[in-house]
Order: sequence, then structure tokens, then C-alpha cells
Amino acid sequence: MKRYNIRIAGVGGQGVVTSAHILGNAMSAAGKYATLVPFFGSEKRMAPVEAYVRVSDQPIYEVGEVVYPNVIMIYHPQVITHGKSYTMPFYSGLKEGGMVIINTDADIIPPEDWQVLRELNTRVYMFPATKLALEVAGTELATNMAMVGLFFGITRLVGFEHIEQAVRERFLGNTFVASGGTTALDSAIEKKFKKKMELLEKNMQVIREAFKIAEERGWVEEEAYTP
Amino acid sequence: MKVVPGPAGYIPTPAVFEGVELPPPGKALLYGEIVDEEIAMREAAKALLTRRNPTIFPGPLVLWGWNASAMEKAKAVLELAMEIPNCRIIPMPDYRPKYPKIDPEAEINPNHPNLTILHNKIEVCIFVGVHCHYANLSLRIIRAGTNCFTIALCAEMGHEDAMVSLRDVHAEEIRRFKDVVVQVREELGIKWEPKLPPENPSLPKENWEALSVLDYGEYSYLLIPRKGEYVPESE
Amino acid sequence: MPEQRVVDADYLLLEAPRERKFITGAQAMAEAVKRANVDIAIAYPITPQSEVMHLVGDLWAQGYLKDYYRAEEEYGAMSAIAGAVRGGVRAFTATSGPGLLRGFEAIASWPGHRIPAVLGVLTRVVNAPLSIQPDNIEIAYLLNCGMIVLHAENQQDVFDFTLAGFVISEKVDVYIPVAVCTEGFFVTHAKGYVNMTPEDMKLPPRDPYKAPVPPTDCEIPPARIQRDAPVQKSNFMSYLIHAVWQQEVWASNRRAMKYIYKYLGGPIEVVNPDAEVFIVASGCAAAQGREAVRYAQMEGLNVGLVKVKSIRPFPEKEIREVLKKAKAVIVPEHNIIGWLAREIKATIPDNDKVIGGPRVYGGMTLPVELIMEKIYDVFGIKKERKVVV
Amino acid sequence: MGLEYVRISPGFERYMPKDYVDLVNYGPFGRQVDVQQLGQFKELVEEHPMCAGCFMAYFIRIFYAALPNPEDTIVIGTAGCARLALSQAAVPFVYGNYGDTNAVASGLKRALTIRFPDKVKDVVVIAGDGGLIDIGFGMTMHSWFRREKFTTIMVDNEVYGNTGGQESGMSPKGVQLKMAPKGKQFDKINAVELAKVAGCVYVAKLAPTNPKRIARTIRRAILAARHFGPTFIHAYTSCNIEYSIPTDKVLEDARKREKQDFAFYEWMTDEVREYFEEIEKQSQEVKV
Repeated sequence: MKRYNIRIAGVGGQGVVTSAHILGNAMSAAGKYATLVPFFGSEKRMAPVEAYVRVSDQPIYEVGEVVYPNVIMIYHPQVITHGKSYTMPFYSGLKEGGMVIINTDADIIPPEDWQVLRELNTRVYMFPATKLALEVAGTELATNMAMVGLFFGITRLVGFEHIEQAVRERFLGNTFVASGGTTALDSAIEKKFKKKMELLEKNMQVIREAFKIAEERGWVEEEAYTP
Repeated sequence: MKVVPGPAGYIPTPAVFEGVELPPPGKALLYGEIVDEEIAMREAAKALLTRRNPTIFPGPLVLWGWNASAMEKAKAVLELAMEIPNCRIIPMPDYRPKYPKIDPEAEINPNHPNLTILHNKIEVCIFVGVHCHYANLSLRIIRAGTNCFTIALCAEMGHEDAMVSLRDVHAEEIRRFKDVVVQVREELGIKWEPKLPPENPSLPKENWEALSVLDYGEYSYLLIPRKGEYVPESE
Repeated sequence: MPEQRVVDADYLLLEAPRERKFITGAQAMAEAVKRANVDIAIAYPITPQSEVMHLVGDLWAQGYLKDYYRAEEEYGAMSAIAGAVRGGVRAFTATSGPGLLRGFEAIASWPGHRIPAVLGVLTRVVNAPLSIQPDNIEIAYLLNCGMIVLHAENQQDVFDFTLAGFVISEKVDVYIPVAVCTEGFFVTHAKGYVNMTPEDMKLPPRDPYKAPVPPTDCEIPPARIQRDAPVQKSNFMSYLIHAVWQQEVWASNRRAMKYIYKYLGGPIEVVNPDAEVFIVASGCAAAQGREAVRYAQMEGLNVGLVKVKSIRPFPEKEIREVLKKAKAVIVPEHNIIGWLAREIKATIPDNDKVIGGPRVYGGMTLPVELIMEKIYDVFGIKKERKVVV
Repeated sequence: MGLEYVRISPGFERYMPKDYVDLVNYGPFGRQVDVQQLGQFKELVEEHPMCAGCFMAYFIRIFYAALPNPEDTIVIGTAGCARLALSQAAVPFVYGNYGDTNAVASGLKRALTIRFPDKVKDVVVIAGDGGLIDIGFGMTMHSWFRREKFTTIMVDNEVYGNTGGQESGMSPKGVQLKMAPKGKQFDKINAVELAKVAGCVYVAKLAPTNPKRIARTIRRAILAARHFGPTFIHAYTSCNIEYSIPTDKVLEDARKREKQDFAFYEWMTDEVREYFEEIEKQSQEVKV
């Protein structure tokens, strides 16, 4: 059984919750399973945000926040450097043999944390997602796409077409109704890009690039993970 | 559990709690057990023909002619009553607790049904046309404090606390039950010419049409105050 | 809105084709209401319930319901539900935690007033200090009022229990309200797969004359009805009347069991009936338990699950039977008092084998790993911690 | 349905208690009775457990004689003295929980409107000052804000009579009652003005000194609620026990209060006024 219990930590405005939905919907599009637990309560920009996603090729029963993750995705370096998180330290609860993906252009993990991660046999992927988003899509707002892209680039849980379907649903189709705040943000993005299709295409480019990075750096993990 | 005539005690456990279940369509309950309708009907008929003071307690759903099927059912109840020797009809016209107290010869009330049963020494009775909730309350109170054999002719699913409970009973089924009563009566060799039960003893009535305030004589002020007059409530 | 046609209740619940959707628990509850031919819904906001009644309000706006309004507060909402149901219509409302307690004087009187209705209970912390987080302690308050209490594990259960709830509630030999409980946020705001009956089919309308009490509509005798008699010992009432009335409520609760078998496949679900050790859980703790059974099996441990769907009526006989040979019984819960563990302990004879816990509360998640720790303890397995806390 | 459910099944006239036979033959169902005919028709409420000399009981008696359509009326009450008589009447009576009358009535009236959109179904709340203005205040006010189409009648005895004489929001300032051992510290609540600002379309205040006027006020409140919106009657119905009014001085007391703070007062919207003028004109035409 392949099972990833993912905790995503970021800050308000980065699209943490949106990307959790895209992760889930991509799994669903591929005929696999996913459950989401968004963290509620903070909708302010730059305030800590957490979301939890469980993905698997088998039905998932358990609910609630992921207390013991085997994947941790850090969307903003300040989660580690400034402690912008509700879960401290950032690797809290991490299981042995897990994976940590961090959006950063430099190694920001303090030596003592490195020691814990090594003891736990953790694979750590540091990756400049915001930089990639700016370069490819011309906006930081695509950071979440870069992170989602890299996760699937590493795990190869779903095909590229499934991710595309999920992103398309999120921006065009819309079965998911976001909170008022997120909707307002979406319309700001729309103005910036003029057209939804253009937005979709930019996002997909970011994801494609992230996929490529995973491959180029030899991060692809074909091994199934069993919790 | 065997649901038999009481008195079962101060506060008996409902038959449901003892595992008695309502019968499926086409079946009946006899002493808490699911049996064929025919068997239950015969046992009920025997009780009606052999126990003291058989009485039918018709409820609002047959007493009031609110639709054609209610009136038809009422007719069937009268036909049944005619065939039960020395049967009486004591109605339950409504369900409210009644102040100051019911006349136990004139009516039965679900808040105190044992009053009517005990006063009239009724040892076998039929409930028909009573809403299930109130029938269940009455049947339990009767089983708690009296030795009355209770028969429920229920239009719905029946009653666990009755000794005999028939379900889906409408006019046609009442007539079927009547035929069973007649048959058992003949088997027992009881001679009886069908006749209607006696009328409600409360009935000899005043003629309201001819009544005027003046008929109340010195008490007329109780009914309508004259100018400047004080009106106390009648007691 | 699609034209909806009335279909037989048994057909809709048991045979109608189903389509799979990925929706939240709140959506699942509203989708059930959409198919239940509900006449009126009365709403009052409280997190995390509000989502449900927003969606039900939209159903009214689309024409699925005939009336809907936002009440003044929960006591008013619950009282108005009692009024509407006495008037002969099918009614729905939902609430959470403090809202449930605010409405509770009215809710606790529904069974005695013979009010068939469905109440969604989307659990949250009962206040002091204030919190909106999931915790199901409020179910403990519901257990003793006579209502039928169903506890949904996931979005599918929410849909099934809500739709069946209306049918069970209105059975002539039941006719008491049904509470469909599930954990707030964990279920209400999370998505899951739900197999749903077609949108264009709905339950038959409520027939208020097929009932153990007359509706208050001036259409059915007696004219002098007082369904809600205030009763006390006096010369015009029996000593016993209130006692037998209460008995009738609980008898009705008991009679609902056969319908729980018919429509919900029984009051419990058993996974791995020959297990050595059982997890007994309800609501989303059952989901965690299900996961723990899978983990345990992967480690070669013979663990089973008893999911309790119906808390009232409580499946005493069924639970006694399943747990007869169990070596230990683990009862994980989302509340501090452990109301389910109490029920289990009161049900089985050898109750010293019941392990009350793990328990989390105040909004905490119940990690499967905590259940696994109990399982390891029972099997005498010493594990080095593989997680960093 | 109206009269069908107060018709005895053929053949059963001889088995009904006299009380019910009289109700059917000489009761006010299906005809408009006049309060001045009291004693010449079978009343909807007769025996009840209220105290001797109780003015609230007298008011309730007039109320039942005044109903425009008794066969299609539902009365809603709550804890308090009034329900002792209300529960004995031949009109369906709902007795819910403490102070819930106007919420129950809202749900009930809406249900009846859903089921019988074209039929007359009158819903009337009769509750005391405690039920409506203290414990049920929020529900009373909100039913008016929502413009629910039913009548609310407050039988104001200025005290919690049924629980043994405690101060209520409607007790006059300074009165010494239980739970107000030093006398009530604040003024009697102005329920009539509250009703007006909250959206009632017909509001009246009275002391029951004139049966004909009580009956007309009640009929008007019910008819206005049927067509336009919430209506409210504030009736002074003294508690002769807790206020120690000698039984033979009850009417005198009501007259005294009528002169002080319970002078007959009637207020209605223009729409309601036009409606009454119209129907009163019609009934005069019929008479002519």
C-alpha cells in the first residue's frame, strides 16, 4: 500500500489550502484516494496556515489533522526560520523514513534539526519554489503549484494529465467553493492574467518545470511507501 | 414474556422492554407472542364471551365521523357490539386530562383508564380507534392495576401490552372478527339475540333549544353580567 | 432544480441506483435533505453547523423546500420545529455544541411530544473556554432524552443516516426524532466519497395521519386534543400517566431497532469478527479504528473493529455477542468522559477487559498511532518510538 | 376541514357522553355566537381548575365565545395559570415548553400554511406576562419582527401566579412580591409600544370590563392576523390571590385599573383599518 500522510505548512496567501485541494483532486482524477483536512481559523496574509492531505492507492478511513506525517511540505522558509507555524518544531511528529520538501533557495535547517532528520532517515528536498514561480509564471502566487508539481514529480503517484485535470477543475470548473477571502484573491489573479485560460497555462508550466527538476536531480522515488 | 391480565404491579415493565415485538402484516399478538390472526381472534372472542362485563372502548377515530372510512368503521364496531352478549360501549372521545374527574360510567380517559375499568368491573375490553400512543398508555395502566383482558383492534401495527393485538384492522377486519365471535359463541353454546348495547347513562338531556337565561333564575347573573355587577367564576 | 418524482421509501433507501460524488459531510447532509421531501427547515448559525443550513437554505431558494427561515436562536428554532411538526409537515434543522445545549430544553421534549424530525448534530466543543473545534461530548447529553441517536463515521454515513432518519422517525411505531451526529470539521468540512441516490427522486411526503398521535391541524378528531398534557398526580390524572408516557418514548426508541437493521444494515458493523482484540468506536473514531485494524493486520496482529452506528437504541445484545470472546476491548473516543466506554462497560458482563481510551478532546485529532499504542500494550509488544513528538 | 371532525359517527350519538353531544348540537362550531348569548349555547370551556373568582378565567371564557372560527382554531399556551383552563377547552391546545409559545406558533402557522394554503387556520397564543415578556421575550419579539401571521394575547396578572406569586416584568414598580422582597425595582414593561415598533399590525390593550368589547377586540385581532400580520392584545387579568383582591371586588379592581393604566386602547395599521371598515360595511349591508 502506498500511503502518504502529508502536512503542509505555509503562510496565509500562499494558496496552501488550494494546493491541498489540487493534490486531492488529482488523486481522485487518477482513480486513487485522498482526504483533506484544511486548518481553519486564519485567513490573514502571512499568518501561519496548515493543511493536511492523505493520499493513497487504497481507501483512506482516518480523519483529522495529520499528527504523525511521513511527508512534510514547507511552503515558506519563515516556517522554519521564524517559527511561523502552529506545529513546532517543523518536523514534529515526522515518522521514520519520511520526506520533507522545503521551498527555499538556501539550506535553512539548523544543524541540530539536521541531526534529528538524519536519525529519522528523512529524505530532505530543498527547492526554490517561489523563485521558479516567479520565473515561469511571473507571480509568487504560483508557489503552491511548484510545490504540488515537485511532490508529484518525486512520488509519481498520478500522471501529468490528472494534475492538469485537477488544476483545471480548481480554476475553471469549480466544484470546490473557497471561502470569501480566497475568492477575492482569485479575482485579483484573474485581473493580472486577463484570462483564466492563461492562468491555467502558467500554472501548468510551473508544474511541468517542477516535474522536470525532480527528474533532473534524480529525486524520483518509484518505491512504494508503507506507513 | 407472557403478556397476561394484571394486576402486574406498581409500575410494570413495558412488554417491549421484555422483548415483545409487533407482528408482521397478516399476523397478530397473543399474550406477547406472534401467532396467526385466526388463533388470536378466537382467543379474544373466548375472552369476550366468558369474562365479566365485556366493553368496547371506541376512540376518537371511530366516534367522530371525520371521513367515510371512519363512519364505516364505526358501523362495523356497532355490528360487533351487537354480537357480544351484554356488551357495553364506553367511549374515549378525546385524550386530555379532564377536570375535575371523568364520569367512569360515561367515558374512559387515557390519563386514568383504570377508573372506568374498576368502577364498572370490566374484565375484558376492546380498544378500537384510539391513536396508538394513547392506546399504549392506557393498556399499560390497565395491565398495571386491573385484571382486565385487553384486546387491541389496531389500524396500524398493534400493541405489545395488549393480551390480544390485531393489526391493520379496518371495517372489513372488524366484521371478520365479529364472525369469529359469532362462531365461538355458537361453539360455546351461548344463546344471544343480537342487540345494541345500552346508551350512555349520562345522556338524558336538557333541551338547550328551549333554554334561556331566565331558566337560570337567581343564578342567571352567573351567565351574563348586568351593568355594574360582579361576575365570579362558576364552581 | 430537476423535477423530482416521489418514489417508495424502501426503493429509495435500498434499491435506487447510486452515483459516487466527492463531497463534504455538510454537503452530504444537505444532499440527503434534498432527497427527503422536506417541507420546512429552520436555521440558526453556529460553527461548524452553519455550512449545512446554508446549503439547505439554497435548496429552499431552488424550490426543493417549501419554507425556510433563520430563527432568533436555537431554543426558538427547536420550538418552531416542534410547532411545524405538530402541524403535520416534515422538518429539519441542525446545530452544534453550545447551540445544541441552548436548544436542549425544546429538543429533550421532542420525544415526549412525539415530534418526528431529523436533527443534524455536527459536534464541537461545548463552551468554556470557547472553542469551535470538534469534540463529541454533546452526544452524552443526547443519550438520555429518548431520541434516536445515530453517529456517522464519514460523509457516506451522514447521507445514509440523514435520509433514512426521516423514514425511521416517521414510522408509526417509532414517531420520535432522530439525531444524526457526526464530528464537526473532521467530517462536515472534509470531503469523502458518497454514493448518492438520483437527484430526481425523493421520499413520499409525510403523512401526518399515519401517526400514533393526531397532528394539530383541526382536520382530525378529537377536537379537544391536548397532545402535550401537563400531567401530575391529581384526581383527574393517574399516578402512572407520566411513567407510562416515558415508557412509551423508550419503547418507541427500542422499536426503531428493526428499522435500523432494515435501512442501515444494523446498529453495528463488525470488521474481522474472529479477532482477539476489538476496537469499539463510533463516529469518526471508528474511522481511526478501521485504519488501526489495517495497520495491525499488516503487523500480523488479530484486531477487529465494532463500529457502533446507533447509540440510541443501544445495541446491547449485538455488542455482547461480538465481544464474548474478545481478550480486550479498546474504546477510542473524541471526548474526555468516555461516554461510549461507559455504555460498553454497562453492556458486557466481563467489563474489566474494557480499556477506556485513547481519548482526545478540545479539538485534538485522534491519531491512529495512539490506538496502535494500546494495541501493542494489549499484545505485550514493546516498540521503540518511531515518531518524534 | 372544519366541521367534519366535530361530527359524531352515525349510530354513536347514543354512546357519547352528554357533554360531547351537547357540544356538537349546541356548541359554537360553524356559527358565530355572541357573547351576550352566553348560557344559551354550549361553551367550549366549562369546568376548569382555575381559582374561584379568577378574572383570567373569565377572560378566557369570553375568548372562546369570541372565536370567529372555533373549528379551525389552535390555541398555544405555556406554563402559567391560563393553561389550566385552555387545556380543558374543545379547541386543540398545544402546551410546549417554558416561554416557547411564539416560536411554536411560528412553526405551526407556517406548517398549516404549507398544507392548507387556501383554508382558514387561526393560530392564537394565550400566555401570561411571564411567558411572553420574561422567559419568552426573544421569541415573542422575533415572531413579530418576522411578521408571523398569528395572534398573541397576553393575559397579564402582573405576577407568576402558578408558581406562587413571584415578581414578573409586568408587575408594577414598587410592588412587593416573592423574589422582590424589597418591592419591584423597575417599571412595568410597556408591551403595547414594543408590539407596535416590532411590527404588529393590530395592537390593543384592555381591562375586561366590557364582554362585548373584549369579544370584538379578540375577533379583530384574529381576523387581522389571518390576513395581514402579527397582532397583539394586552389584557389585564388580575390575580385576586397574589394581589389579595377580595373575590367580590375583582370587577371593581378592573374598573379602577381601567381608569389608571388600562384604558381601552386600540391601534392598527391603515391597511387593517380599511379592511375592518370594509367588512363592517358589508355586515351592515347584510343586516339591512
